[in-house]
Amino acid sequence: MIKQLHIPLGSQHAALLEPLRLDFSTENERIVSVRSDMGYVHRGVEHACMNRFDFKKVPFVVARVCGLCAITHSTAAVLATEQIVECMVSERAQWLRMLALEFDRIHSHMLCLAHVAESSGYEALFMHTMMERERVMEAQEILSGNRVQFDYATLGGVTRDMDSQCAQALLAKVGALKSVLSGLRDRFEANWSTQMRFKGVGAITLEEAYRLGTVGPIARAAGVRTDIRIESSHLPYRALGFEPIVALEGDLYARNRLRLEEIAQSIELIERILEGLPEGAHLSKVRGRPKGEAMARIEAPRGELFYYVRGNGGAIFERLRIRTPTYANLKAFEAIFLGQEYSSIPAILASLDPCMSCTAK
Amino acid sequence: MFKALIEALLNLFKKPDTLTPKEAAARAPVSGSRGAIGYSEEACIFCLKCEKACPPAAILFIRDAAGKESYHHNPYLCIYCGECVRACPKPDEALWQEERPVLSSSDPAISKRWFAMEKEAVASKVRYKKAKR
Amino acid sequence: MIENLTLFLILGPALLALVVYGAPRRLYGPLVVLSSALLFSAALLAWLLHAQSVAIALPAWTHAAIVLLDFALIGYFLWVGVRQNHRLIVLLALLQGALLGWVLYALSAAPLAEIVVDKLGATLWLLVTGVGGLIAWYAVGYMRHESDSPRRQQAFVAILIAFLGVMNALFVADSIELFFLLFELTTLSSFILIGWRRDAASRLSSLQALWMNQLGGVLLLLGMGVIIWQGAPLFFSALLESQSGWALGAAAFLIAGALIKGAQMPFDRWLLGAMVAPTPVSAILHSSTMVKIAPFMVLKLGVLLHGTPLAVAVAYFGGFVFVAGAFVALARNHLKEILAYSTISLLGLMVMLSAVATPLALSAALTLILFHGVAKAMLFMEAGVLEKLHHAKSVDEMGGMLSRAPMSVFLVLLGFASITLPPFGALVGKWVAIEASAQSAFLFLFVALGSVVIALLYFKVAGYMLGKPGSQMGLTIERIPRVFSVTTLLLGVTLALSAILIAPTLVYLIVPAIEPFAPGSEIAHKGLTLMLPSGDLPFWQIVGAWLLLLLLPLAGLKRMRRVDRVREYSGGERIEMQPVTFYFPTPRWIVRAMAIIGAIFFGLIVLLGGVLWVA
Amino acid sequence: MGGVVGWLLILLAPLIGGVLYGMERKLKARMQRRAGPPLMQPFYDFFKLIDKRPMVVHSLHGYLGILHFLGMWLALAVLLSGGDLLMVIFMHLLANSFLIVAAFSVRSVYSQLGGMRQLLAILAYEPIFLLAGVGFYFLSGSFEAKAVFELSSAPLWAMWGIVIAIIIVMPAKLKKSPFDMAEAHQEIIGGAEIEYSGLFYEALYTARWLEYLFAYAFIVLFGGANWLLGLALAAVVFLLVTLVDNATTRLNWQQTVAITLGLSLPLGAINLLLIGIQ
Amino acid sequence: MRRTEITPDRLLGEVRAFYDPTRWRFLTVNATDTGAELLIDWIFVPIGRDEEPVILSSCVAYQAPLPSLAALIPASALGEAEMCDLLGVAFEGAKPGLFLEPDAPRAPLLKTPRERDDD
Amino acid sequence: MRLERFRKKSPWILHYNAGSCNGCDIEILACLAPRYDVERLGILNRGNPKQADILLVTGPVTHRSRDRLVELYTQMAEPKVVVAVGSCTCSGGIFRHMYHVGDGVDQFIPVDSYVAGCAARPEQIIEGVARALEILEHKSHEIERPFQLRGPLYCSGEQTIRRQMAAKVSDETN
Ligand code: NFV
Ligand code: SF4
Ligand code: SF4
Ligand code: SF4
Repeated sequence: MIKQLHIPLGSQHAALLEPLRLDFSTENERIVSVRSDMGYVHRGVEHACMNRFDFKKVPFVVARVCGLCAITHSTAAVLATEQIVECMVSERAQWLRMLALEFDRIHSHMLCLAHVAESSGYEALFMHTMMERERVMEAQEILSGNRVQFDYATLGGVTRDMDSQCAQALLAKVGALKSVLSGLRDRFEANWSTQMRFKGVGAITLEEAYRLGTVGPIARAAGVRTDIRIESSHLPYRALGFEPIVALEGDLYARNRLRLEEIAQSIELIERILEGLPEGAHLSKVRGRPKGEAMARIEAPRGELFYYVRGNGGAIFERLRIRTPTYANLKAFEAIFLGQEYSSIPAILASLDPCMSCTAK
Repeated sequence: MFKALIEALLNLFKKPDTLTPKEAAARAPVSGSRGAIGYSEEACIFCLKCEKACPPAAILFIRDAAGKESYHHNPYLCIYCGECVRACPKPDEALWQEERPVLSSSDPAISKRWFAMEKEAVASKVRYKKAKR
Repeated sequence: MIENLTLFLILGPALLALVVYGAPRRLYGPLVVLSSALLFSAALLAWLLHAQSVAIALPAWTHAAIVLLDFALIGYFLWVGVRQNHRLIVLLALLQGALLGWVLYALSAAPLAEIVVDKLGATLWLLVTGVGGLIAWYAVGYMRHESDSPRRQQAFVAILIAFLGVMNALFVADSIELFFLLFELTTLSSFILIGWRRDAASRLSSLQALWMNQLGGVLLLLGMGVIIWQGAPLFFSALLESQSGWALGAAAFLIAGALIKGAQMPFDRWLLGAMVAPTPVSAILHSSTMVKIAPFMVLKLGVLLHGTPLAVAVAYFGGFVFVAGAFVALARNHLKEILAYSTISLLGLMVMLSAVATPLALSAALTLILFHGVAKAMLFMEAGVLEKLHHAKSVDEMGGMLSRAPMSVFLVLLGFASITLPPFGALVGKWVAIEASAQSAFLFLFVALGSVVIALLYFKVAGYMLGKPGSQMGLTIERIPRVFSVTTLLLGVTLALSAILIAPTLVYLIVPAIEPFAPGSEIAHKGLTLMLPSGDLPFWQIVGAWLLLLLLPLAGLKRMRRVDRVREYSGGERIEMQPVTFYFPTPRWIVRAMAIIGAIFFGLIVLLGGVLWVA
Repeated sequence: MGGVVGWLLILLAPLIGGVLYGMERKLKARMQRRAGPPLMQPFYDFFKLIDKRPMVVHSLHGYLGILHFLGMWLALAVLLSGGDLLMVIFMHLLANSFLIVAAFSVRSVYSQLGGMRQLLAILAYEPIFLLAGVGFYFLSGSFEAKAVFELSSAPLWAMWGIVIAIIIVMPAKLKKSPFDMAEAHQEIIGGAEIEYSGLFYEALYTARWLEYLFAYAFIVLFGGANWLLGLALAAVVFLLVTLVDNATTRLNWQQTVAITLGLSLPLGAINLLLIGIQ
Repeated sequence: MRRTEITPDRLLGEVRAFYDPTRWRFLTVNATDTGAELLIDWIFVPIGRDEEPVILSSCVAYQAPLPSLAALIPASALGEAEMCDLLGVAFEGAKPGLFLEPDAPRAPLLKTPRERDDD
Repeated sequence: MRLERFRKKSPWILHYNAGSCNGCDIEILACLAPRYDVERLGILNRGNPKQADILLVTGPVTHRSRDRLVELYTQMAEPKVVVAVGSCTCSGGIFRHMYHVGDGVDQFIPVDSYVAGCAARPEQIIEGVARALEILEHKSHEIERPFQLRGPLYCSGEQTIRRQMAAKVSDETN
């Protein structure tokens, strides 16, 4: 009897936001092997940054690597570049960058959660999460003038300052979000159907998580205590009293909970940032051209984002290299998929929160 | 599940979160929202800083034989980053960013015309340089 | 007249078989057709003429002949056992011999007719000669594709024809002694035909079939022993008249023996093994006629059981097999195996209904016996066509058969539909079954569950056949040898016609046959409308469903104009997707558990027999 | 029901079903704090679909969709005309079988998975409906829907277990969360429906309206002669099913079959046993 | 950025010597076209600590074959494939095609992009 | 009855990401969420080209996704409209002239409505869809072809074989 049936998923598929092709070999819907093609979104951003755009434009260009974590890309690019050009970045600008990053994390996590809900067939929860997410989107617009692509971090600081009125508005938005967070968690957890659907599904063990070099929420949900916010000192996260959140089970359920907790944590961080925001100029002049090489790592919503830049004194980088968190996690995806039911795949996939446009650049 | 059930039931009696068409129309963009790029030829000093600063090259200046620059902007190429405005020596007068977003268009020629314009912009500068020499 | 027809129907096949066997190669095909036609006309005539039961006493010398034949058979089995070095067969043969000897020793002659032709028998003749005759005809074509010598092919067909006589006799035998002989003859033909291909698998399967059926024979002999022990005459009619406990005991043994012949779990293996034989074997012996001995026996003795724990045990056993068989079939992959298991399963249902023994239930049982016979024969024949012409045995190989063999697939679908969908006979049988079993406790739960699983099974297989049509699916009828198309189409037409005429069919065909056993059936018809005491099936529903099912094949032939053709959605990729199906691996322990439960039920029946006898 | 009313209902079935479906969409939206589509949205969709350029994978596939619709209507007609309840269920199976065969007849994994899962869904709900039929028989002595409508005491009270069982399997029948694996938009994008478009999808779309009507009309039976009670019950079930749809994730087929059969079959059986004892 | 110079054939040994997946994460392999040759960096970062990353690097000729870390560190395969695709680095077992379509330029990130093999 | 009227009232959407940065995609998702609830306008996200009337494309069309885009487009039944959401979709945006992109969807398929923005805001998307719907109302049932289709459509009798239509493009581009 032919026991293996191939179920292709993608490149266009209702459960996918991005083109990605997975080819599952299944036995009765149970995955036995998977092949993937994740190169659909390759546009050649690295090449363009090394050939067409001068280094000052690069933060805006790399932001378009991905709309979900645009700010992390531009921040990382900026942090790396600032090491090899002459410029002084004020403490305030650094704090504002953190602020934008935390907002981005919230909106990305909420989108991921909404997508998990949608992919598991829980439309109402998707709607609910998206509804609450609107608050963050509005906050982001207040902060940066745009809902998705902030274009906030730039060489020498951030593109716009924040007044106290704005801070108040932001506080109100996150405050409102905070108050609904526990209800949201209830809906994800206190429900027999979500428990049946999520518990023990799409799990990765701690050992595997280490072996496959996972990063971000996937690693943390499996018990790896890794968070670039404490592992690098590019941004003054230590001043905020930061401690990463870790879960143990490594399954879909744990990842959901972890994301919800990280949202709460980010809200707290935002409140602390707004409270203790140092005074200073938000933007300072950049002089000279990049010469030498530098790297920067920051914690994107999906984990460690790495930028490497190298300049030779010209206006255009000699090399720019992006390694995104999804890229690091891809190997783990396969391990997670194996042995799962095809019916859980969309939910698992959503909870792994893959970002192909980050990966393929 | 029961909490969710009750909540769904209660939601029936809550006002939907959806903006009514009227609300949506009345809702001004958030203050500081980054929308259309406005330009005033009178105030412009044709320093071309904006053209240089624009990442996707959505601003093109085409130079006629007399050396007169004309400003062209493609809102369907623009990424609304605001770099041009930041680069402009006369922000708010020559170049500014509005809060209202750009509306959609059905003109099938937008793209084609811009391809021609990109060529023309380069050519015009070369031509002008040659003529000046 | 009936007497003559009976004799012709019983002895004629043997004669015709000889003729067919001896006929020159060129003539043998037409001769088979002629024999089938002759036999069927005789059966039809008998059925038409039949007014009341006709008893036919055989001349005294036949008794001696029967005894002789009995021992010859047992001797043959013994020889087979010794030669094949199969201890169990030897043992069983010896046991049979001893038991038979004892029975014969104690037997006293009774002034009863050995053969009683009742309406049930006459109706079953229609099935045997109609379906069986077509299968024999079909076998002529089928065997051409075998590697056998022409002579051997002719022998094969001849055996099939001769076998029809055995079955004909079996359904009207009143003498249990005679019945035993016929039973053993079917065992013999099973053995010979399953082993026909003479390879290792055939040998094993045939031996398995032999010992299991021998066991059935032993149980029959035990039943006979009980009767003899009580000094009662060895006749069904006499048995039915006695009201005492021992009669029940005897019936239990007889039924148990017949259940083995019906391959009820845990004795399902032998029928499965029959797969290795040429397909006509499966069609005639193992689906449409021979295995029907099981429900037939229960049906015949049903009245006797009525209201006893034995009836309950048999009914639940049948119900259980109905569900279990369907479940096991789900995991199977060879079309023939699937068909075999669904046969076992449905036989379970028939057994169950026969044991319930209300007029309605008996009608349902007989309806199922008849229509299942027709449908299964057709399905097996189509399986044979697919195997021989398209070299597809397992369901996997049938992916997308539709584009290659639309006609075969269509007939297979028709066969499936006729068992699962209204307004076909078998489904109506099931419908009646539920209405009938609803009166007796929870049997209908089995029916409900079993029919859903069977539907699942059939659609799964059907789906697979439709799975991978060519890119531009226009249905062109494939060329298949006329023998195949004519025989199967005849069955198909029978199914289709009987579906729309289901109400009259039930009233004129089934009810009279059941009447003598359970008088007072409440099935009636008005035009095409079928009326049961608990609900009607109005004509418009029958016609509506019929039209829908008939529109379907018509639709398949008519290409749509002015409609674009588009490729299947594949996520934007240009890949060809392959057909898929679930398989439902029944874990080994479940299969084993089912066999064990079956064995327990079976043991219970035998035990009940023993207890009732002693009591 | 029977009689003129019944036949009128049968004729108007797609209309009523459409409104029912529209109501469901609206209700669902409101439960999600959305404004939702207009009530008549299904009909807008209906007219739009007529207007599309026709397109099929192959002819048979297209025809099968239409047959599915006709079959569904026939099943509904059998029910509304007061026909035999078992036949109602078998006719419904007939209608579904067209869809399943259609699902398998195209070379699309999603469609075929959908067909397979549809079969499993049938496995999940069909026995319960048969059970209900028998339950009605116990009470009214007949399998006919007509007879049920003459029962003076509502079957609801005697058949509580079966009512609950039916409510449990209802989502499987209507392809609603948590038992909507047959449709599973995010996995197999509608399953059996996926290859249909335009006019042919229309057939499926309207068949779904009929399916709604069918399911809820079956519930109305539980009111017996007191059809107002039946309607009220149907309304409650309607609300409940929509609520549950909005409060659960989708389960996979193993879970679905296990839960529906494991929960509702014993429940129904016990209930029947009790009725039988009385 | 502190680099440890190694030769490609010593790579596996070096990595084995210190790599403990619970303490170090393989970040990525990076290649830079310096104009004359390729600068290959294997970057490892500590997990949970703010310490200097370990960078093993090696300058190699454009087409020089390089060993793969995939057997030791599964996650490295992807980076190697990408470098192979975009810069034409000849990692063992890596094939182009991860990102690039057949009609795209070969090894586009090289300073002088390669001609397409087929034309 | 004028059936065209109803096209506007029940536009079903197919969303395809042809290599965008996700920014516009999540805004499309936000359109489905309660705040903007496009289902109020009868819009459903079908995720299936065969049942869709509107193709919402995002992204500048990367080389690897162009075949898929065209394939999906051909699988949609006429009348249909295409909405290019986001600057990069209209003209390539920031990705214009990168080596692996096609500088906008209208290089491949006809676009009916261009939505500016990076990322396009939900209001903008809805407005763009509304504009496309105006066009949809006046479209005929004639086959619309992707631009890169050269050579005649394959027709047999009165039926058009859309399979070949898509295959042509593939032959051209690969
Ligand atoms: N992978 C990824 Fe990103 C994130 N978070 C990256 O830096 O989303 Ni598109
Ligand atoms: S906003 Fe940005 S993209 Fe638009 S014209 Fe200005 S600089 Fe160019
Ligand atoms: S930067 Fe301002 S002043 Fe200079 S050319 Fe541009 S618009 Fe004119
Ligand atoms: S327009 Fe901008 S935000 Fe939208 S997809 Fe393109 S790059 Fe991303």
